[in-house]
Amino acid sequence: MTHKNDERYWNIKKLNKWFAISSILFLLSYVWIFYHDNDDEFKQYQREFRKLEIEVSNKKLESALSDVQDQRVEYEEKYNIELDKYNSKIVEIDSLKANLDYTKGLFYKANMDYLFKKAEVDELKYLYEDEIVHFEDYSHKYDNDEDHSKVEVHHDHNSNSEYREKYYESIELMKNLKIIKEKYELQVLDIESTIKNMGAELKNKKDELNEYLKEVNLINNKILKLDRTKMTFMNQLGDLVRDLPILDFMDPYYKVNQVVAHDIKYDVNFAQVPSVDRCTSCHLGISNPDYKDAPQPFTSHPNLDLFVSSSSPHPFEQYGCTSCHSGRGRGTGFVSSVHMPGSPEQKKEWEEKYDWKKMHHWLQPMLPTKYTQAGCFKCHEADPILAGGEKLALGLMLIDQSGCNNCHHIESYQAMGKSGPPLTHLDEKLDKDWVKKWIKNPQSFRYNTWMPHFFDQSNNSDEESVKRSNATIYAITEYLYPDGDKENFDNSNEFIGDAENGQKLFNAVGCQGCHVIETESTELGDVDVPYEMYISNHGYEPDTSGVGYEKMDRYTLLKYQGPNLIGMGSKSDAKWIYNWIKHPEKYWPDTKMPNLRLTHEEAKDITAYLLTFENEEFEDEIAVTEDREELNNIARRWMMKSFPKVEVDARLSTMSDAAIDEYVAKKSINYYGCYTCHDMDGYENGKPIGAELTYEGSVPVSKLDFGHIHDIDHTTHAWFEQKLANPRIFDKHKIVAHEDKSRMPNFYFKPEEIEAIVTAILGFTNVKIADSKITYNLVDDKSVFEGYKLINQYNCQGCHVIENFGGHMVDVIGKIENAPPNLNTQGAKTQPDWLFNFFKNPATIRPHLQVRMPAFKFTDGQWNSIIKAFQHLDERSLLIEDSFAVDINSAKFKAGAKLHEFGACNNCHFYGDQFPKQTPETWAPNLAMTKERLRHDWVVRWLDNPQAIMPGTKMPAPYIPDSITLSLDNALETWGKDLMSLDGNRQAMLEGLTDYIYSIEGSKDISTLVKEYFKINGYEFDTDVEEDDFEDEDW
Amino acid sequence: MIETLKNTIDYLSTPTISFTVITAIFPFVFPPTDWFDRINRKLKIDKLWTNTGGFIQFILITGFFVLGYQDPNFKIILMKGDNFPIVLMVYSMAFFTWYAMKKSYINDARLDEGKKPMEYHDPEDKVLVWPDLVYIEFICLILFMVFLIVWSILVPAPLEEPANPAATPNPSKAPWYFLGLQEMLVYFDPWLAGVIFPTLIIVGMCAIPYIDINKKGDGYYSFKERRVGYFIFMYGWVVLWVYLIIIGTFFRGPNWNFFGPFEYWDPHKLEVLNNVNLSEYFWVIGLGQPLPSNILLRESIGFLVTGIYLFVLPVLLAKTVLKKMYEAYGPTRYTFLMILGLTMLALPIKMYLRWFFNLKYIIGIPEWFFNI
Amino acid sequence: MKLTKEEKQSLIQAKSETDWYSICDEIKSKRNGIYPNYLAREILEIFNNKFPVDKYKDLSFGQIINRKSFLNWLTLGWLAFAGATGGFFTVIIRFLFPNVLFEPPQSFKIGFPNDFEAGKVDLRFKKSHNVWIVRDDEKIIALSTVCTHLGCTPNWLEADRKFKCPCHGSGFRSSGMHFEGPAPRPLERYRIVLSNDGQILVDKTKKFNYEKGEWNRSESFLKV
Amino acid sequence: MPEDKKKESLLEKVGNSPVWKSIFRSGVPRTRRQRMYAVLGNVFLHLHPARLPRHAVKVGYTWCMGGLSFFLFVVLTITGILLMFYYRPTVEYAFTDIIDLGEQVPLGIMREIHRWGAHCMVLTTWLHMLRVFMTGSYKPPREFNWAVGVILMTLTLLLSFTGYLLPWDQLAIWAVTVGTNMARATPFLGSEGPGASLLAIGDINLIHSASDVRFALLAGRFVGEATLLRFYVLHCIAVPFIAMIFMAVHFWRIRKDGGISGPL
Repeated sequence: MTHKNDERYWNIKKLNKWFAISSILFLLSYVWIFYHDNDDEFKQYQREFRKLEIEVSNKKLESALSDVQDQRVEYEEKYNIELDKYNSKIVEIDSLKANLDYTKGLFYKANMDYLFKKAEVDELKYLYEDEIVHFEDYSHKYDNDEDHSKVEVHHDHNSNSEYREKYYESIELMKNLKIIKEKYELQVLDIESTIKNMGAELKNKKDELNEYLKEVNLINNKILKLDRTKMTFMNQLGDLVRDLPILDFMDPYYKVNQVVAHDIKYDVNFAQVPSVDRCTSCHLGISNPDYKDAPQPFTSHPNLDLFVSSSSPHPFEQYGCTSCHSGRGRGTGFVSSVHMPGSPEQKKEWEEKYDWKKMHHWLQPMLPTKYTQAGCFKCHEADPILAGGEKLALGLMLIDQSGCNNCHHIESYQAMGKSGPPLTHLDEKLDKDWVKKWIKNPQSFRYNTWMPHFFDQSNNSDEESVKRSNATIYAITEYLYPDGDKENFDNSNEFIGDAENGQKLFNAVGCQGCHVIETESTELGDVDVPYEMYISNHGYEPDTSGVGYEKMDRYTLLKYQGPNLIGMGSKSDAKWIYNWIKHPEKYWPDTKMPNLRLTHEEAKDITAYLLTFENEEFEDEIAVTEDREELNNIARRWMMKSFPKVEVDARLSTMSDAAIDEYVAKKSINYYGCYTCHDMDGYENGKPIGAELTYEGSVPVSKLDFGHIHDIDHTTHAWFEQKLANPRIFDKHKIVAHEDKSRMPNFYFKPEEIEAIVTAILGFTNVKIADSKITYNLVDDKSVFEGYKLINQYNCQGCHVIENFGGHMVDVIGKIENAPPNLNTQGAKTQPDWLFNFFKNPATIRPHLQVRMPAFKFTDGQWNSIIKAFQHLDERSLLIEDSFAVDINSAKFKAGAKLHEFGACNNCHFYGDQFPKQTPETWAPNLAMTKERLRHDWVVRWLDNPQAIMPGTKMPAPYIPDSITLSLDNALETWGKDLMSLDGNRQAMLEGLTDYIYSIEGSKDISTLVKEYFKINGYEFDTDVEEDDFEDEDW
Repeated sequence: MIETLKNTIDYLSTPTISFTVITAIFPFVFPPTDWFDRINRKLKIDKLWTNTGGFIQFILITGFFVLGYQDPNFKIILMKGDNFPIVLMVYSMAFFTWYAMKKSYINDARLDEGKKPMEYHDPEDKVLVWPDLVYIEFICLILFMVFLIVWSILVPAPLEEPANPAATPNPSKAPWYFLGLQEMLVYFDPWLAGVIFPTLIIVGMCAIPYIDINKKGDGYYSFKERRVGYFIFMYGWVVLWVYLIIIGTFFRGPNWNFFGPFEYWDPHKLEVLNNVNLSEYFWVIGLGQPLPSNILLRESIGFLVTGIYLFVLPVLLAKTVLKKMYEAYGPTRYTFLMILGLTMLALPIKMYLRWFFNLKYIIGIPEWFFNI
Repeated sequence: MKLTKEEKQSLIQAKSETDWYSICDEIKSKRNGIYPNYLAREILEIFNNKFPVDKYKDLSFGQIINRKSFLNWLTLGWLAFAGATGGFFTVIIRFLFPNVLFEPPQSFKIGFPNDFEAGKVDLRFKKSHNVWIVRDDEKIIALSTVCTHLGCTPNWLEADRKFKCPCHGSGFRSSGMHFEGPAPRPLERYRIVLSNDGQILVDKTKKFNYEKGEWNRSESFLKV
Repeated sequence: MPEDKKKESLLEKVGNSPVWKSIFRSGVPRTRRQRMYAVLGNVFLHLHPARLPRHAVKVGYTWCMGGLSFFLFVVLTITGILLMFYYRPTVEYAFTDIIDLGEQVPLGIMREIHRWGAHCMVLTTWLHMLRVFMTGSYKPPREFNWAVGVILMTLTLLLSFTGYLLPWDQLAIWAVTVGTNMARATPFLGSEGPGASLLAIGDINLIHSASDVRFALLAGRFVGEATLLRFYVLHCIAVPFIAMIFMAVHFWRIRKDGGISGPL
């Protein structure tokens, strides 16, 4: 009843309880909010890193302490002695100090007086000036009126001036005050310097001690800031408080580190915003080499010379991290920064360790470590030779070599022409049967051919498809022979010489710069790349576990520029081979094969040698034959795609068998895109048939068709890997018409090749970078890049070492001195003018070399761009240089002449038409050529240390006397006064020697001489080679 | 075993089946007439609204979600941050429907016994707002805030890729509360599903108090006194709104194709979409003629059907079956009710026409953007 | 009209609150519903005497009545709620202080000591970082470009070898020492140290003021 | 009474102090009168009447959904204001600002509270409506207030919808694109709506993609920078303002229509 009377409903005690409980929960939820806001992952790492930092600093301190162990006491003693001395004078000093204080007081007063007066003067000055101005205004006014009488009153304004007198008076006073002030000032300075002098020695010793202990003190200070146990109590407290939740906005120790890279843009589709990288919130040791061996995430960057550090070309402040590595730079956790595992094992490890899962909805996940080099491409797309970018470079080279960019347009990496030979006049070279067998399975003829395999793949190896394939091959082959089969195989003696000699020539003249003749199981390196992808169960497959497995890298690739020449005997006839090696451009005008200018005999011999290689297995295979029914069937199916049945019937009925064959062939050629790699009649304007890959690295994974394959990672790189390992895999379990099947052929890439190509593809992104960061924009003369490209495309590095890479010929030739010259420092070495002429018309430089520089069909522009590329590599200007003038009267020159005497250069070097003293095997370039050919500063460097520039060169460094030698008694006699006048300056002496060499005159071109010499004497140093006629002047 | 269960659920959740089943069961669950009510009680469906029934509902829903969580495909959908409110919606809708119905049944029993409903109290016997109401409101808000904070801490708000007008995600969905409308778009042209229907929904909802002339059941839960009202409202609410949202969220995958909850969202899945207009049915299939070139003639049959449905049918009904109602409502209210009711009914009708006859448009004049 | 005696009596004798109100209503109706303030005060006084406060203990919201059990549920509830409210305001205040700034970095590298010529004032970092780098015979210092008077940016006049503030004419030596004009103290110096890679690092978060005697501190200048 | 005064606790002292009384007029609400006055004298509490029918204080009857909806509106306003400190409605920064709310902004959880609170508000308004229907509370004299409630629910959806765009991610842009595409089909006023082609003067089309309802909504032919700004303004100012007006009407009408419904 009371309840009712109170107009109540609830039991208030119960409500109180409810209220209390809910309020407590409410409070707890706030506590949780703050906890949640402070449990960031990076703080955990920063705590760990702090421990590590203390550890490392302590170790450093230890070593620093042991470093100073020896003399520390000594320094301290010295200091203490001085301190004692100082203390003994302390009474005097104290009195001086007291005096100083007193004088300072006087000075202060005097200075104040002076300043006050000065202020007064300034004011009076202003007032006085103002007065003058007004007076003048006034007088001008009357001037104009030409009423002089009135002006006169004001004419001498000085007499009437209100301020003039005051001003000058004040100045006088101020001057006096200034003198007083300065007096005291001098006194102060005097006393101060006295005191300073008395303490100077002490300070000196103290500085010395500090200097000696600098390292120790530095580390000590650091530790004091880091190690809480070593702090004062208040600092400990402060250190604790600064990172408390809520209070951590004032001066937190644990905080997000970030860099805003203004030149690296993150694309939000409507706009580009500077990228923000917070990676260093966890990767705390990234720029500090002390943490080289620290565990992740504290490890320092493995290549600090190139990256991160502020003196490297890619300082962290400008580039951040995601510019190369991609990923979600704003993330502050392991998952939220979208780390990507490189392998299933790593994925598993991460899942356990970091609770890793892929963060969807981020378009640029971090590149797995093995693909990091993909990041280089977006800025360095123009430099194909990129130190540290080996994998990317290999990938790009493979794309070129395999002709990926023939079928797939890549705007940023375009094909330089068709990668396969022309098929326009095949009847000169091959017969139909061979072609049919080849198309059906190129790898059965040449296991490592660049020609990919279209047939017998996982989506077309069923019975029906094979039947269809055979008919298609038949039709294509027939189409390729509009004028009928190759008629006769001309293996007459006219084209066949001595095979044995051919072999020697093959090894000697330089064929092996680009070609090998290797059957499949040569014993080469071990394999450590497991093949974990779906691979094609049909056709050829490189056996990664086999003994003969050769791992592919950029260097190995050099020798596969041209085809592996096995089985030539089963392929074509002597006539064709002879003509081909004699004049490759006649059969294939765009070929990259240079003309070696072989003589008739040489060509014959090499032809004979090549014909000795046969492939019986291939010969025994049976070529596909005509299958009328299937051909009609194929034609009908294609037609049905575009025409109604009635029309198809009508059309077919009017078509002859040949017409049907042609129709099938054309459809198939279009379908497979044969014309993208080969020149073919009727397809001059054919377009690439594959998907454009220009931005493939940025393609969202949802745009890639995984088909029914669910057990590979759902990432772009996994898809690329799988596609390259088995191009037809995504048709698996799909029901697809023959005409719609995926058709990318199988290149039978090796795992490491796949990795490299995927790296390159991942590099083809649409990420925007400011122009100032793209290397292409940093070079004024863009033809440099054309040069680089030519050097790459034409495999110059197959024979020459350029930028410390290449020169694979050495492996074949054996002796480094017999190999084509090392072209390191070429840009600094030769004069562009000379080099250009040499390219156009190679003259003999190294008389002892048998290997010859072939003639490339380059235009002048192309040659120039190659020269520019060389110069760019050595950071030389691109101008044509003036010839170098030598002062033959200078002491330097005379000293050089003296040195030259001792050097006995003429033992090996030609001096114009003057032959060297020694035998041909040590013959070296004509020194009369030097002036035109070489750059002065390079020659100086070269003479200083030839081995440094060209390792393995036979050139000995000339003897240059050092200062000790020159201080010997008989030095003047031995070396002459000119040399002595250089005071043992090595540089000057080298310059003098160079100057002398530059003065050597004589015939520039000695090719004929040398040729004649060998004609008479033969290659006496190389008994294997018999008489050769040196018609050409190219070696 | 579980696989069979999953497959069964996948199969049953197909719109054709699930919608039919729900629609068919609905009058038995919320019986609008005595006949349905009798069956309802015979089948003990009314036990659904007891504590046991509520518990079973809870177990079933939870069981479904637990099962779903175990399934890799459904887990992906379930774990999307923005789908969490829908789980919350399923639970809260089920709970509050159950709770309201439970109270209604209790009240109904009391009314049968001649008692006043539970909510009734002596009008003189009032309660002061301070502290009783203020206090419980206060507690309620605090608890709710706790819930919201905990939810916010546990579930991060979703954020996808930066907006990109060039890349349409598949499927691209409206916010969950509009998914009912988006689902309607499958069956109707945008001007109907996106403009006319929403407008009519809002207008119709506003009009409820003016249409419902049943004076009873004001201020207390009661089913018996407002059977038809409950039935229509619950059908529109639960089936045509909430159910469609659930479909739209959980069962609509790439290309707006239907996927069972435990099915993989395969972007390649294809469904037959051979839709035919009524005009084609009439002229081409029925009469074996080409379509007339005159648009109005071509669509005359559609106009006829629509006209009959919208204008003749109400008149006929008013004269026959709904005579009493017409008299009670008067012409204006009756017309209004008919327009709203027929429009609402049009949705299931069109759905069935689509499913069983592949009917695309009753009136199809794409030339004028006028399709029904 | 004030209360009559009877009315007063009946009010005092009212048995319960309900009773009380009916009497009140009666009084009100007697006066034709007019219920002036003085009347209300009178009635209230009687009411307060009649129903002393204690009678309503533990009945109402917002009341801590029982002194014995100060720590009851209600107290607990209010304390917790007050805590949560504090939490709420803390959230708002903390929210106002961002963890990360997008301003240009406060510490930055400016190059190697040899990049700076003795006796020269380097103006390169004035615009980007608001700092002058001054090198004399024995040290390098980093001076703030903010005039200590009213915060204008002085100009370096090479001919006069002084910083002159355009706003009010304060003058500073290249050491930062003020010598003319209204500036109350010398320019501030920033922390300047050598970083690991040998470059000079200027850190603007740490200032050294002459008047506090900080110009002698180790990191206020860089010895060369 | 002097005895009582001795017993006066600290809290009572506070309660009787002139300051307290000047703020809360009625003093500590103890007596019936004071309790009523506590409600009537408080601007927030006087949404309620002083006395209520007994069933109205039971959560079982009201579900408290209306109150929660209003409470959520307040929560969303507060968190929304806070979020505006760290959010810029431009295409450059909208998205990255949202990332940073999750990554580094102190108490970036505001975004979660705001987003989930918004979803909750949609649900609570629906449930409120469900309750009102189930208890027949829309019946006379409350018809109009039901209509106001329906409008408020629509506004709630609009608030949520306009806010959906602001993170400027794929979810946002496409949900809004899908959502606003329908406006294109508005009869007569949408460029692809029936009858729009009739609104032409000679060859001049009056309704096209840059002059229809959808354009008015998006400030462009497609969702872009202008849309972001427009939705931002709608979300932060326009719609809340309208909603507040309707809320005032709604609450006012509850009282004017006889307070909470109940059986007679």
